[in-house]
Amino acid sequence: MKMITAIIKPFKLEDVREAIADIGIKGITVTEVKGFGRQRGHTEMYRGAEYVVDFLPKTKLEIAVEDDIAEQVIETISDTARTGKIGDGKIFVSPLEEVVRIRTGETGNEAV
Amino acid sequence: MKMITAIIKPFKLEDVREAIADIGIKGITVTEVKGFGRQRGHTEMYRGAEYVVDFLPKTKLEIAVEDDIAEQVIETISDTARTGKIGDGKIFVSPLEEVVRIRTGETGNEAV
Amino acid sequence: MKMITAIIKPFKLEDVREAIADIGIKGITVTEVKGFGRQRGHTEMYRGAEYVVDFLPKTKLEIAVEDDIAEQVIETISDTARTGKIGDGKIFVSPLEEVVRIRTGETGNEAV
Amino acid sequence: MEALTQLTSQVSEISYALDTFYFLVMGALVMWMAAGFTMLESGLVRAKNTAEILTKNVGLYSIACIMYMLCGYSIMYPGGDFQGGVFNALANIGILGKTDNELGAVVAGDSYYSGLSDFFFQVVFVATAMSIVSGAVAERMKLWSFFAFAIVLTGFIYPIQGFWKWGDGWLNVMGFQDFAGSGVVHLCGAAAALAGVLLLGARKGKYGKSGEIKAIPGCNLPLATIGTLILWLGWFGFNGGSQLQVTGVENANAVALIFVNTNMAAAGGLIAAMLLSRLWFGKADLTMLLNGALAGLVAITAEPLTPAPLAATAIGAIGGIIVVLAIVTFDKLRIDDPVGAISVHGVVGVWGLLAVPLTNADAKFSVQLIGMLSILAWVFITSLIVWMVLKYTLGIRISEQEEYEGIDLHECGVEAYPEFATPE
Amino acid sequence: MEALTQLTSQVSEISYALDTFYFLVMGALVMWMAAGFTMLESGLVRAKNTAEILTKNVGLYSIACIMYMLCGYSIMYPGGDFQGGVFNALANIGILGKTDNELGAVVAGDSYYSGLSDFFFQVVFVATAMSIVSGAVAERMKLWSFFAFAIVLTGFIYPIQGFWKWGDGWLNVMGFQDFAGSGVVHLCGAAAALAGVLLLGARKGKYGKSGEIKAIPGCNLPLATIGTLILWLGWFGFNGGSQLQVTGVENANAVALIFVNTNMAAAGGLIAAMLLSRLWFGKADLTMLLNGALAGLVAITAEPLTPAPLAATAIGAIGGIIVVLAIVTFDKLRIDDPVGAISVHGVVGVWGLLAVPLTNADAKFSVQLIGMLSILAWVFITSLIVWMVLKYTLGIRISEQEEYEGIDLHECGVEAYPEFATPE
Amino acid sequence: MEALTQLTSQVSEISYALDTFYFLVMGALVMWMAAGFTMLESGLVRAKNTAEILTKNVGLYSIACIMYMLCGYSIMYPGGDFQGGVFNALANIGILGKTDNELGAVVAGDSYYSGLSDFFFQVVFVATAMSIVSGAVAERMKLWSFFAFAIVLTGFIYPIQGFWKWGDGWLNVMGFQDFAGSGVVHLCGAAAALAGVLLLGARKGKYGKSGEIKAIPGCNLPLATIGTLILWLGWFGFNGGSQLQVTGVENANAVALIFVNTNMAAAGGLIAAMLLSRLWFGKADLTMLLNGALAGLVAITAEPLTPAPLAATAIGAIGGIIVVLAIVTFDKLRIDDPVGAISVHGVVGVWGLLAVPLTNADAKFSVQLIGMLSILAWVFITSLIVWMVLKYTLGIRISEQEEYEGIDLHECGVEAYPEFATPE
Ligand SMILES: Nc1ncnc2c1ncn2[C@@H]1O[C@H](COP(=O)(O)OP(=O)(O)O)[C@@H](O)[C@H]1O
Ligand SMILES: Nc1ncnc2c1ncn2[C@@H]1O[C@H](COP(=O)(O)OP(=O)(O)O)[C@@H](O)[C@H]1O
Ligand SMILES: Nc1ncnc2c1ncn2[C@@H]1O[C@H](COP(=O)(O)OP(=O)(O)O)[C@@H](O)[C@H]1O
Repeated sequence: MKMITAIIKPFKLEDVREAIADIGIKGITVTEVKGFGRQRGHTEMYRGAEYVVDFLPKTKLEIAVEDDIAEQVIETISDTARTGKIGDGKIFVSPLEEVVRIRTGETGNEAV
Repeated sequence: MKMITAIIKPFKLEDVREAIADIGIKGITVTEVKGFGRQRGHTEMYRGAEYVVDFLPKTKLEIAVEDDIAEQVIETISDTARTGKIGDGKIFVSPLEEVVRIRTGETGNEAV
Repeated sequence: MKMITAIIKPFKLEDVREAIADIGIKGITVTEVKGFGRQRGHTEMYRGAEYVVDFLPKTKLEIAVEDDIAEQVIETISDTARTGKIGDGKIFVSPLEEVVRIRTGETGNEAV
Repeated sequence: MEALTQLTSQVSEISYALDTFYFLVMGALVMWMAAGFTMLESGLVRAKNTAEILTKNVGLYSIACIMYMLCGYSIMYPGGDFQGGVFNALANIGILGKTDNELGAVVAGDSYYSGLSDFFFQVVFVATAMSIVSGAVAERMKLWSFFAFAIVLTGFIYPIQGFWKWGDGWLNVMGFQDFAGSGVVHLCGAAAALAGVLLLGARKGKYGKSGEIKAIPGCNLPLATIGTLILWLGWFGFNGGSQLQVTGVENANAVALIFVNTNMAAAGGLIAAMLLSRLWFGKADLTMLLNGALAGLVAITAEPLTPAPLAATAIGAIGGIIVVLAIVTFDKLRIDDPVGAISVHGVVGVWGLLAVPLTNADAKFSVQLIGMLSILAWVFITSLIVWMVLKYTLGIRISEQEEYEGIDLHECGVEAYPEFATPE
Repeated sequence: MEALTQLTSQVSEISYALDTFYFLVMGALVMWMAAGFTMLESGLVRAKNTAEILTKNVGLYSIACIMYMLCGYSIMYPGGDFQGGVFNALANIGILGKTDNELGAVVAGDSYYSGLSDFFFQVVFVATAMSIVSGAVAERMKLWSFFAFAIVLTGFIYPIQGFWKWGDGWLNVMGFQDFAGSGVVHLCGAAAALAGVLLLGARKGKYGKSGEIKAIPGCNLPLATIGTLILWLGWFGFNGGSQLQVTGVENANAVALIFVNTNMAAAGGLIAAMLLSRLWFGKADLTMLLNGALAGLVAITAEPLTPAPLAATAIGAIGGIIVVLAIVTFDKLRIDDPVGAISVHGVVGVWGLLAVPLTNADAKFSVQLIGMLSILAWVFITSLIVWMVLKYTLGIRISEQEEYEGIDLHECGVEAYPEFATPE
Repeated sequence: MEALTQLTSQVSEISYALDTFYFLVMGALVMWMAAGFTMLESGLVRAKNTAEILTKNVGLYSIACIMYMLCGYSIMYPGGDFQGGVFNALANIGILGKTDNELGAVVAGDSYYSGLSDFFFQVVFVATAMSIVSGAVAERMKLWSFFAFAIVLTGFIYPIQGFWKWGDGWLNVMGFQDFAGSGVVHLCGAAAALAGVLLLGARKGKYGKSGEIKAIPGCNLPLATIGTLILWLGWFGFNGGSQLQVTGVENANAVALIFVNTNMAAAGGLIAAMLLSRLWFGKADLTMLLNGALAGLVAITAEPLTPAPLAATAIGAIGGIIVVLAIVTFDKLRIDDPVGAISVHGVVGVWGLLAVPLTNADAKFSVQLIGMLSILAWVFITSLIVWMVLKYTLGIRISEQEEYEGIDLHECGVEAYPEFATPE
């Protein structure tokens, strides 16, 4: 199993969620994060003093998937979240050794 | 070492925290997340317009543990967080290559 | 590639960010988390009743890096975030199988 | 001579206008207290129950106004010359149905302000009494049962005991002193609240399994603070208007003294609660300071006219001490009152009533005690009955699940702060 | 005899002072409504657009004051004896440029309150009309275009139709009744808002691709609630001050009745909206209750003096029903009004005007209809033209990107809640 | 004849009542300014220091009331006929200890309003002066040292210079003009604040190592906005009440003009600050607009009676320009004033005083300068001494760790927004 972690622009969340639901993904965990990347924050003035907002609000999705559909999920996210502009975000894939569904105690692919 | 990530119902946090402290776990990192799974959000009315809250508030626990107690921790979380109702959450286990305690520079099992 | 996850004291964020930018890291994702470790929270009184704040506010950094600079990044974070006092935090290193830059579709080390 | 008669009549008209205007301005300040209670309570509950407490407060104010118009005012002031007009409004919707004082009566000295201005002033008082209940039962009561109770309290329970004193009933005849309502308004509200809280039980999670008291911090202290300051301002109307007339040197001086004493008592209460809280808990717990100021205000309400300013400060300060002790004590007794309403309005209301003889020679301690106990007993018992009836009909407590998720979603369908606080 | 003359003069002075003071106090209450609109609107928009709506509200109030001083007041009251002084201020900066009533005229009975107090009372009314617009166009309009519109509305559009009625223009001569401005103020503001909203279009994301209506919840309901309560309080000044004089038994009684009716209508509106919302949506939607209270207030504003209190409650309650229906209907029509301003002030303003003949025998339904339509047509058409001009010059709508990120960052450079809400 | 005498007496009583009532209403508005400062300051600090700034504001108000009663009023008005009563209250706790004007004196024309109403009006002024300090030293001062300073300022430093002008001391004799206190109240508060800020130093993180100025945004701009609007409303009482009497055509006209001018100056200040901020920073920085409005109010306070409304607008507008320049300048000088209090009340207070001769022929520029410098020097030096003493006894600055974690936890033990903002 894989854990797919995607950092996307917040306003793409709804689209991405729908797109991966369409390919059968039932579970996602979403976190509000602040991102620091090539896209730079903006400079603001507050009472005449400069004020750099370095971090940009981003949304992190975590999706545990079975090995065989990982590729498809990555592509779907990538296609849906792309605007072509800087700051579109990244997808990270890491190995997952075990998954447990708390309600039933099921484990492995069953539990994803 | 393993990184155990559990998504649980927020009101179970206190119980889970106590349960795993009882089996000797000293460190946990907690994040407020929004979950999307089989449990569906509720539909609200605001000024006569429907308003679907799709995401449910969930709590994410991250716990780095030595390999040999991983099983026990997973079971403890699973048992404590279970209500038997939909939305109880999931536990993800992934490999951890290194842990460093910043204060002392210790690494590996020492640092967990 | 590695995913380096560091839990640090919030007020060290700025310093750490600068230090790792100096060694060439361009991307970081930051999350506000609550930490539970050896450092204990404080006891407050509210209207005469005791009120234990167990969790301490911490900041989580996630940084995907190429294998060969992982060590250097860990050291930099560790050195910069250290105050020597309890609660300095931890660094977790886990394997990363794939990274995708959404904007361009690049993958692997290119994408980090 | 005719010029003189005309002038005399003109002077009466001005005097009548000034007293009516004074009454209306004071009443508007008391109406503003509704905003004070609303903000205070919404600052001291958790985010997930905020929309509901807002709903309860604006709803109860409206219910109080309607019920008091329909029957409360007539019950409380049966011998007045005006209530008939309001009451008969039921029968005379439209153009008819309102009669107010006429010029002749005014010049003859029979009435010195508009009857409707009196109604306005009185109606905002009822709402105050009911607001007290709202805070104490916060975070766990069913919205519609609360409103059902509001109908009974504002339409019947309050006016009946109000009549005893201000409608010239037996307590007044006996010499009971309660200038602006430490008893009639504040103790009344607190007694009704206490009955409700006892039946309702504590909020889930307030008291641990092993008996420990847990703090449930209020979510928005700036709101609690502006609420308190609104109440402080409104109280100038509450006490200042209770002189009922400003015209005349004596009346004007009285109103001025009442303003000064009201202000000093609040200041005294705040400072006393601050010092006690610092000594006892080690910190200047802001919520205790706010309750202290309100305690000072409640304490002086029974008699804001006879103490000198320094004595008023002391009466308020003692109120501030009492309220801190009372809050901690109720908590120990596991009587869960999220905003401290029973302590502020009830316990300190009692102090206010019993302190009257200290500065007012016309007051007797025994009579004050009788009056206090009568109000307490009447309101507590009738309220308990009404709460009981509600408990076994509509139910008064929300389900555990609803309490966990917050009343807002279940009763109001909206969140108070959808972008800030994550509901648990 | 001389003593009598002197006394007569003294009595006139007191009467003049009382009426002036009454006017100023009522005006201060209306000024306070600016805070009410500001809080109401800032509670009903999203966090990312909050600093801008605050800026708009304090800015429009200031613009209204300045424009009304420069020309609005002179346009609205051309025959008055005072406007010259204000207007001429342009030519007489400094020590000169203000003339007010003199003792002789007062004793002779020619003027009974200070002309400047009248100006003060009137100026805060203009700001009210403009505040209505601000809420309806929230979350998507360019700040500076809004201010440009404010200049025209407060300096010209409002005063011209104001003159028709209150400046003793043709509507007044015809017998059109609008005591405190359901039409002149509220419908006026709503008509200008409607024109703006139609040109502006809905907020991004308000209506789905497949036609569904999406809720965009307001971010801070305690603010919306205190805003409503501020407006409720301020309305005592709005309606109560419109009697223009308190001296005399009749006037004093009138002001008292207005206070009572204003209060009852708001209570009626709130309760009606609450019950309807409970029956229809299953929940007591707090934002509907608040709109219901405001609807009650708008409804009674056209005639707060002839209904008995119970009738006033009913007029308000019907307003409360209407407003809920109107809000849902406008949403179905895809006319996006984030705070419900067009429903509250426009639709219910119409109801208020048309309800006058029900209790006031001097009012004719046909005349009310003509007056209502005239105001609506005048304000809507002129506003539409101004908005059009702005649309093709400065532009009226912010870019999609700016709307997404929030107007605050782009127009104000600050966030309203930098530590609480994460901008999207 | 007897009828006439009686009527004359009755008229005197009404006049007395009206002036007393006017004074009390104006005083209540000024008291309301305490809420304004509280909200303004709590909106402009960070979440972690909010409970403490709330505590400071309600605490200082209470301290000011008590100290001014105990000695401040007697020091400031030593020749008055009333202070004895208040002061002697110390010796006469209980029934005695208050004397107010008697009917005879009133009819004889010796006193035209209640002495206690004067005390009430004056006491809320002291609190205003002290509130100014609270904002400037925010986010880094020890709570109890602040309260210790409050005792000295309100009990001694303020009343002494207040006596110079309003107690008919040497500044008054010299012809110094300061109608409602641009100098006596606002400059006084700002001078005390400046002394404190200089000793205290800037907030940690305000100025970077390499000298750059960092912005520390306020956490809740709706609160800052309602705070400003409360102050705006309260200022009608502040300036309007300073006429001291409303009875009589001239007085009534004066009060009306003061209301108009106060309002126009605020509007002018806001608009000027908005335009300057737009031109200079590219954005309409809301916090600058709010400071601009307050600057307009401070500017007109020294003389709200002689300018025509347009001139008042201009005086306010210049204040609005000055305040923006001053805020940026102080920041460049590394004088850290989180809410801009020293700029608003100090720098613009000076402008207000020096602008008096522009419209008031009785004022001399040189005398204004002397008065201004005297107040500044007296308050600055005495405050500096008191702050010094505190620094070397209690200490005035919290530890770096406490500053980092927020004063709320350390001094108040509670968080202002426990569910919204995560303390760092
Ligand atoms: N190496 C990395 N490790 C962790 N997060 C990263 C990394 N690189 C980028 N990110 C996250 O992805 C977001 C988008 O990155 P950015 O460099 O702006 O995008 P792009 O390179 O696709 O234009 C960042 O804001 C950050 O949250
Ligand atoms: N595949 C997944 N990847 C990431 N998070 C998941 C996944 N499945 C479930 N979750 C998380 O677990 C929470 C509970 O899931 P849910 O399906 O409602 O529980 P259950 O299946 O145990 O009834 C979700 O809200 C989501 O946060
Ligand atoms: N085993 C662990 N798993 C997950 N997070 C941990 C673990 N141990 C510590 N942490 C995180 O690191 C933070 C600092 O830990 P703490 O034990 O206080 O530091 P130290 O041991 O370095 O003094 C904790 O608040 C928690 O967020």
